[in-house]
Amino acid sequence: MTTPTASYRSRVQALVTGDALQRILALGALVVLLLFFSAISPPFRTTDNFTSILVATAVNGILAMGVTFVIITGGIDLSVGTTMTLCTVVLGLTVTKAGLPLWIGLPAAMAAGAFLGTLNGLLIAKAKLPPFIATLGMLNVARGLAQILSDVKPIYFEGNPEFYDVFMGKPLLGIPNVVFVMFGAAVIAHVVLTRTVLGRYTFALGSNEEATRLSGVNVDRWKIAVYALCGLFAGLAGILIGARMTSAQPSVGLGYELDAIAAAVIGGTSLSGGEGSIVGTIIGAFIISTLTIGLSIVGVPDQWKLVITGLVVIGAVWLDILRRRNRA
Amino acid sequence: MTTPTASYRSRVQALVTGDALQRILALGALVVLLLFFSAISPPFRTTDNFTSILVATAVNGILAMGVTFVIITGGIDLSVGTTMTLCTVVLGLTVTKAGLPLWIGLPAAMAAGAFLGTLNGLLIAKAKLPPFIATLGMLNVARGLAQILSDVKPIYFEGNPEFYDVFMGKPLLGIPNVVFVMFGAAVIAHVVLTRTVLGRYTFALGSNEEATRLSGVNVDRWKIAVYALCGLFAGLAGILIGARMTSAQPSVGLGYELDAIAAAVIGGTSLSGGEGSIVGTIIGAFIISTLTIGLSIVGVPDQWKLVITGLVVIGAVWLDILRRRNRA
Amino acid sequence: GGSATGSGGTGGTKPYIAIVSKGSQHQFWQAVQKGATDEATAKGATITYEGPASESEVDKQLTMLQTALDKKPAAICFAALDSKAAGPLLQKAKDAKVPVVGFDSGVDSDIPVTTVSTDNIAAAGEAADQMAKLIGDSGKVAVIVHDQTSQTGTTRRDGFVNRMKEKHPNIQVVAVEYGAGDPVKSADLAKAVMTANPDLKGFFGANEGSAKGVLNALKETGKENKVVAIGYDSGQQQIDAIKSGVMAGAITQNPVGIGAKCVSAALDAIAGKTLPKTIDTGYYWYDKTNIDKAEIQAVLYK
Amino acid sequence: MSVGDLLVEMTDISKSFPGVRALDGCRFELRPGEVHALVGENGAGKSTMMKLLAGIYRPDSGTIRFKGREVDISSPRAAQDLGISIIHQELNLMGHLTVAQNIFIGREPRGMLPFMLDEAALNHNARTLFEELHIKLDPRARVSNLAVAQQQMVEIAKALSFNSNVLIMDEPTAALTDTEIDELFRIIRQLRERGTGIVHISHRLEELKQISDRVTVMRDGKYVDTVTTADVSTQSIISMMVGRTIFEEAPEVPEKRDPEVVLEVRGLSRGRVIRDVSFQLHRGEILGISGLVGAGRTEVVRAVFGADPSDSGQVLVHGRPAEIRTPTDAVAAGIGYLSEDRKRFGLALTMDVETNTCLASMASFTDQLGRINFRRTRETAISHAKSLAIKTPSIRQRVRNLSGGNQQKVVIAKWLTADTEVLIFDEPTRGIDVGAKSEIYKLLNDLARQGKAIIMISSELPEILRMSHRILVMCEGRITGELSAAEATQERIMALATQRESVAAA
Ligand SMILES: Nc1ncnc2c1ncn2[C@@H]1O[C@H](COP(=O)(O)OP(=O)(O)OP(=O)(O)O)[C@@H](O)[C@H]1O
Ligand SMILES: Nc1ncnc2c1ncn2[C@@H]1O[C@H](COP(=O)(O)OP(=O)(O)OP(=O)(O)O)[C@@H](O)[C@H]1O
Ligand SMILES: [Mg+2]
Ligand SMILES: [Mg+2]
Repeated sequence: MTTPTASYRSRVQALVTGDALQRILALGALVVLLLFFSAISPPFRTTDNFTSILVATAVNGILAMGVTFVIITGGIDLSVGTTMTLCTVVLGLTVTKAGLPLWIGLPAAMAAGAFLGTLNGLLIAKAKLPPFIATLGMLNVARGLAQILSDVKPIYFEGNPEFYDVFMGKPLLGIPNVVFVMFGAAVIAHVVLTRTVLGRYTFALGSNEEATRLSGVNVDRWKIAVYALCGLFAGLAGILIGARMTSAQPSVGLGYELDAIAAAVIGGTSLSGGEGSIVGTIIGAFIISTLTIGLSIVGVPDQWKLVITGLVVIGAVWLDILRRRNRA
Repeated sequence: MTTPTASYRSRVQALVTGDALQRILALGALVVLLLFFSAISPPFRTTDNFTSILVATAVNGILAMGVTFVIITGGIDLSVGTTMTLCTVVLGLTVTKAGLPLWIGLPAAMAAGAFLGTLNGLLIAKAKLPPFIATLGMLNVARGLAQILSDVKPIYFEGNPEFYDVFMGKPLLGIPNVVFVMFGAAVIAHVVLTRTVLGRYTFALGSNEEATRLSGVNVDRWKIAVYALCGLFAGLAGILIGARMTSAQPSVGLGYELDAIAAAVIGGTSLSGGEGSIVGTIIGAFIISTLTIGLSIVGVPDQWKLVITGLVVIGAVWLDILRRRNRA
Repeated sequence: GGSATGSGGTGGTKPYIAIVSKGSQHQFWQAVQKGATDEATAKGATITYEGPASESEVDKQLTMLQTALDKKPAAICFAALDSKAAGPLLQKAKDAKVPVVGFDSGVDSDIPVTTVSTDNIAAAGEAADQMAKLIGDSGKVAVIVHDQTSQTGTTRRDGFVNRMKEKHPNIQVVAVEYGAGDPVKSADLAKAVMTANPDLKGFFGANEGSAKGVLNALKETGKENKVVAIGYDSGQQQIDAIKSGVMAGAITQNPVGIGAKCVSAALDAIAGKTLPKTIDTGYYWYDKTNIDKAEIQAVLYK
Repeated sequence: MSVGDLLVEMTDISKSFPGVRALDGCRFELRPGEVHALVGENGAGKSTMMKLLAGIYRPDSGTIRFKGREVDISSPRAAQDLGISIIHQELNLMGHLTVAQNIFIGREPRGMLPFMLDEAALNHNARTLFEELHIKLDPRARVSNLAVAQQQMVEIAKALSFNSNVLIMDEPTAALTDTEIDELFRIIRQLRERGTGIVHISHRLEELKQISDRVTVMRDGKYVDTVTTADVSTQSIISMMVGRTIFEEAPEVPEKRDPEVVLEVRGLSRGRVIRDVSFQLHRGEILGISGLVGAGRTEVVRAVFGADPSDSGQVLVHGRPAEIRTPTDAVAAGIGYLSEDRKRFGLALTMDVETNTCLASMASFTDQLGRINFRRTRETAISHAKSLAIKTPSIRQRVRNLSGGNQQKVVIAKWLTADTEVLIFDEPTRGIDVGAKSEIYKLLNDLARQGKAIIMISSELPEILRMSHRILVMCEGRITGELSAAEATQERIMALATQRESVAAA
C-alpha cells in the first residue's frame, strides 16, 4: 500500500462509494419530473405552485428525516404518522385546554413525540421486539390516544392566531416559514447523521449490531436514542401540520408513515440498514409531493394517480439499485 | 462433540425449537381471550357468535397464510390486501361483464393474484428491490388497477346467486363453507411448507440466502414462486370476500396487509426470516378477529379498541420473544 | 365509537337497539350517536353504536352487522355502506324477525321497515344552486371530495356536478379531487386546482374535512373572499368561516335528528306500529344570514 | 503426466474488483488424484481464484479448461454439474435448518410425489455419510446450535457428499484442532486414492508437507511458481510467498514475571459450558488458553467480557471487583476482546476501515457535543493501516472488500486504538498468512513488553507454545491444568486437554 496509489485510489473510491452519485441520481429523477410537468403544463411552472410544492413537502419531509435515522439502523417506524397526530393533540391541549403559552406547548408537543419514540426504542432494544411489530402496535396506540385525549373532536387554536403566522407567514421571499423550518431541520439532521457520534453509531448499528455491541458500544442506549430522535421529528411535523390546519385533527395521520418511508428509500436509504443520507431523503420527499401536485394539476384521475405513484416508487428505487450494482 | 452430547442436544432442541411450544403459547393467548370475553359477555358465548368469529377470520387467515411464506423467506408483502381486491374485481368482470361461468371466474381471480405475486417476485428476485418497497409500490398499483377496471363502482354478482351460497352456505353443522375453505387452505399450506421442496427452500432462503445460492439452489426462481404463492392465496381471499359482499368493492382491501402480517407474527413467524408455521398463523388470525369482535360486542369505544389492539399485538409478540429467549 | 348506553346484549328489560353506522371517527357520526344516545335514555332503551374506521370498509361493516345480529337485538338501525352487499345479512335479520331501520343514505331494499334518510343528491344539488347564485351562474368551479369509493362521496359529488350540468350550463366543473377528508392533503389539492385554473370562481367541499381543506387552501394562497367556498356538514372551522364570510355557506344535515329519529322509529317498529316508508330528516342551507337561527343552531355541531 | 490428463487448467486469469486488481494473469492446474496446495499471503487472491473455478465469480479474462475442454462456469450449480465442489473460507450454512438439511440442500431425496420431501431418507443418507467419514454429528441437530468447529465439519461433510472429481478446500483447517485435522487428512487421502483432485488452501504451512503433492504460490494476485512439495523446504515456500525471508524470532520469556495482577477471575460458571473457572492475569504477560475445540474457551472469555451472561463468579480488575454485565462495562474496565469470528462479531462490513478502526473508542474522538474529530480518526486509521500493513486501496475501502486476513488486521487495529489494558485474542491468527502471523506475534510481544496483559486462545499448539508465558488448558468447560512456558510440551497439553471427567455429563 504505497501512499501515492492509496491517495489516488481513495479519490476514486470517494467518487464511487460516496453518497455523491446517489444524490445526483435521485436529484436527476426529481429534475426530470419537474421539467416534465413544467413542459406539459404552464400553470405548473409558476412560482406560486413551486411554493405550494415546498409547503406540501414540509410535513412529510420532516417525518422522513426521522425515519431515515431509524431505517439506517436497520429498523423501521410505522408509528410516525399517528405519533405526529398525537403530538398535535398534545399541543392543542396544552395551549387551549390548559391555556399555556405556545412557547410551552411547542416543546411539550415535541417532548410527547420523543416520549413515544423512546417507548418504541425500549420495546425494540430492551424487549427485543421486531421494529415492524413494536411500531405497528404503537401506530394503533398513538392513534387511539390522540382520539381519546381529544375526545375525537378537532381542537382549534383559536386563542393563538400567531401560531399560524409563525409557521405559515411569508416574511422571506414570499416563502412560508414552514419551508425554512424544514430546511433548518434538514441541516441539523444532516450534521447529526454525518458529524456526530450518534450518527456514526446509527450507521454502525445498521451495519453490524453485534460487532458494535462487542466493541463496547451501549447499543441499546443508542438505539433508543435513535427512535426517540425519530419521535422528536414526528413532534415537529405535528407542530407544522397543526399550524397548517390551525387545529389538531385526531383522525389524520394514518398513512403518512408510508409516505415518509417511501421518501427515505427513494432517496437511497437502504432498508437493510447501514446506508442513507438526509439529502437523499429530502429529495425523495420532493419527488413524492411534486408527483402528487403535478398529477392533479394536469388533471390525472385519482385511480391513475395511484398506479403512477406506485410505479414511480418502484422505478426510483430500481434506479438506485442499478446504480449500486454498477458500483459494487 | 461426542455423540451422546449431540443427540442429547438435539433431543432438547426438538422439544424447544419445535413449533410445538410456540403454538401452545399463542393458543394459550387465544384461549385466554375467548374465556375472558365469554365470562364478561353472555352474547359473546353463543354459537352464532363463534360462527361469526370463524367467518370473520377466513379472509385474514388466508391472506396471512400467504404472507407467512413470504415472511419466512425474510421478505414482506404489503400488497396482499389490494391484490385481493383486484382479484375480486377480476372475478366480477369475468362473470358479470364477460358473462363467463363461475368455474372460469374463480380460477381467473386466483390467476390474477398469482400474476401480481409473480411481478412482486420478479421485482424482488431479479431487480433486487427491497420487498418492502416493491410490494408497497404494488399496493398502490393494484389498488389503482382495481378502481380503473371496475370504473370505481362496485360490481355485483347478481347474475350468480349461487356464488354466495357456495361459500356462505351452511350444509355442515351450520358453519358457512368459507370456514372449511380456510381450514382446507391451511392444511394445504401446512403440507407445502413442511413437506415439500418449496417449503424447505422457503426456510433456507430466510435462514441464509447466500448460503442457499452457493449450494446451487436457484434462489431467484424459488423466491418468485413464494411471492406467486402468496398472490395465489390473496386471490383465494379475494374470492371469499367477494362472496361475502356478493360484490367486488374496489375500495376495500387497504389495511388488510397489516392485519395479515400481524396475524403471522403473533403466530410466531419471525420477521427476520427462517422461522414460522401455518398453525401459528391461523391462531394469530383468530386472536385478531376474536379481539375485534369481542371488543365490539362488549361495546368498547372505537378509540379504546385501537389502543387495546395495539397493546395486544405488542404483548402477544413480546410473549413469543420471552419464550424464545428462555429457550436460547 | 361503539360506546354502550347500559350493558350491550340482550339482558335487561329495556329494548336493545343495535346501531351500525357508516363511521365512527368523523364528528358527523359522533353527532348521530349523540342524538341516538339521548333519545334512547329519554325513551328508556339500550343501544350500541359502532361503525368502521373509514367509509370504504364495506366488509368490516358487514362483520359489525353480523355481530349486531348475534346480539339478538330488538331492532337494528343500519346505515349501509353498500346496501346490496348487506343483502344476505338483512335477509337474516328479516328471518330472525328483527326490524331494521335504515338511516343516512338509506338502504335500497324492501326489508327495512322505514328509512330515516337525507337525500344527499338533492342536498348537494342545493349546494350547486347556491354556488350558481353566488358566482352569477357562469364560470369555473371545482369540487373537493373525501373519496370516490364511498356512497356519501359519490352521491354528493354527482348531486353537485349533475345539477350544474342540468340547471347551470354556463358553469364548468373543471376539477374533482379526492383528499381523503384530510384537511392538509385536501388543501394541497385545492391549491393545485387553483394553480391549474387561476380564474376559478368557486369550491365545493363535500364533507367537513374537504371543506376545511378548501378553507386552508384559500387562507394559504390569500384567496379568501376572492373564491367562493361552499361546505358540507358543520364543525367549528366552517361555522367560524361562515360567520366571518370566508365561506359563503354550507349544507348541513341533521345528524342529531337522524340519530334520534332512528331510535324512535326503531322503538315504534318494536311496538309493532306501522311506519312511513321514509322519514326525511332533511338538510339545511346555512350562511351568515341564518346561522344564528335556532333551528339551524339545533342541527350544527362544533 | 501429459497435459491431456489435467483435470483443471486455468490460464491468464484476471479478475478485478472496484479499486482492486485481485488476479492478474494467474494460472493454476490440477491433476487427478493429487492434493494441490495453494498458498500466498492474505489478499494474494487464493479465494478469488477458486471462486472462479466454483462459479461464484466470472473471470474478466482468461480461460478455464476442465478435462481438457474449455468451459464457462456461470454458476455454483454449473460447477456442481461439472463435479466441482468447494468448502468456502467462511462458513455458509443455514442456521435454522438441521445438519442433514444443510448437507443435502438442493439435492433433497424426494417422496412419492416429485415435489414432496422424504425426511427419513434425508437423515439416513446423512447418517451413512457420517459413518463413512467417521464424523460424529447428529443429522437432526439444528446448525445454529453447533460450535464453530462442528459447523466446519458440516461444511466438509457437505462438500464431500458430492463425490466430486474436484474438491476445493479454502482453509478448512482454520477452525479445527489437530484431532479433527487428522481426521480430515485421513479423508483427503482416501479421496486421493479415488483419483479426486483436491485443492488445499491453508496458512498452516506445516500441513503442506503432511498432505500436499504440489504447491502453487501466489503473490499480489500474480502467479509465482508451482513446485513439487517434496523438493522444497517450507522456508523457501515462505520466501516465495512474501518475496522476502522471515526471521522466526524465538519466544522470549521474561526472566521474572511482573507480580502485579491486572485481571483475576474467580469461580466463573455457566451451565455445562463454563464450570468454576478461576485464573489470574499478570501485567506484561501473555496467558495462552489451549484446549480442544468446544472446550469452552470462547465461552469463558465472552463471559469475562460481558458478552454472555454467567451464572456465578467474580471478575476483579487490579484486585477490585468489576461489575461487568455488558461489553460496555468491560471496555470501560480496560478489557478488549477480539472474537474468533470476525465477520459476525468483529466488523461492520459495510463500513470503511477508518470507521471500524475507531469503533471501539469513538468517545476519545468526540467532543462534549458528540462531534467527531475526523482529522484524528483518519490519522489514527492511516497509522494503523501502515503499522499493521493492512492491504487496502484506502482507509475509505469498505471492510467487506478486504481479504480474510486483512479483515482480521482491521479488528486488531480497532483494539489497538481502544488501547485497553487487557487484550483477549480469540484465535488471532486464524486465516492469517505466515508473514502477517509473525507480524502479529511480534505485535503481541511488543504489547506485552509495553505492560499490556494478554490472553491468547489458540487451537494451534505450536503457536500456544511459542507465544505464551503461561498456559491454561481447558476441557469440557473446566480448567484442567496450568503449565509454565518452561514445562509446557505438546504432549502435556494434549493430556490435559483430553482429561475428560470419568462420568462425562450429558
Ligand atoms: N468481493 C470483493 N470486492 C472487492 N474486492 C475483493 C472482493 N473479494 C476479494 N477482493 C480483493 O481481492 C484480493 C484477493 O482477495 P482473496 O480473498 O482472494 O485473498 P486470499 O488470498 O483468499 O486472502 P486470505 O488468505 O486472507 O483469504 C484482496 O485484495 C481482496 O481485498
Ligand atoms: N451457539 C451455541 N449453542 C449451543 N452450544 C454452543 C454454542 N456455541 C458453542 N456451544 C458449545 O459450547 C462449548 C464451547 O464452545 P466454543 O466454541 O466456545 O469452544 P471453544 O473452546 O471456544 O472452541 P473454539 O473457540 O476453538 O471453537 C462447546 O461445547 C460448544 O459445543
Ligand atoms: Mg481467502
Ligand atoms: Mg472459540
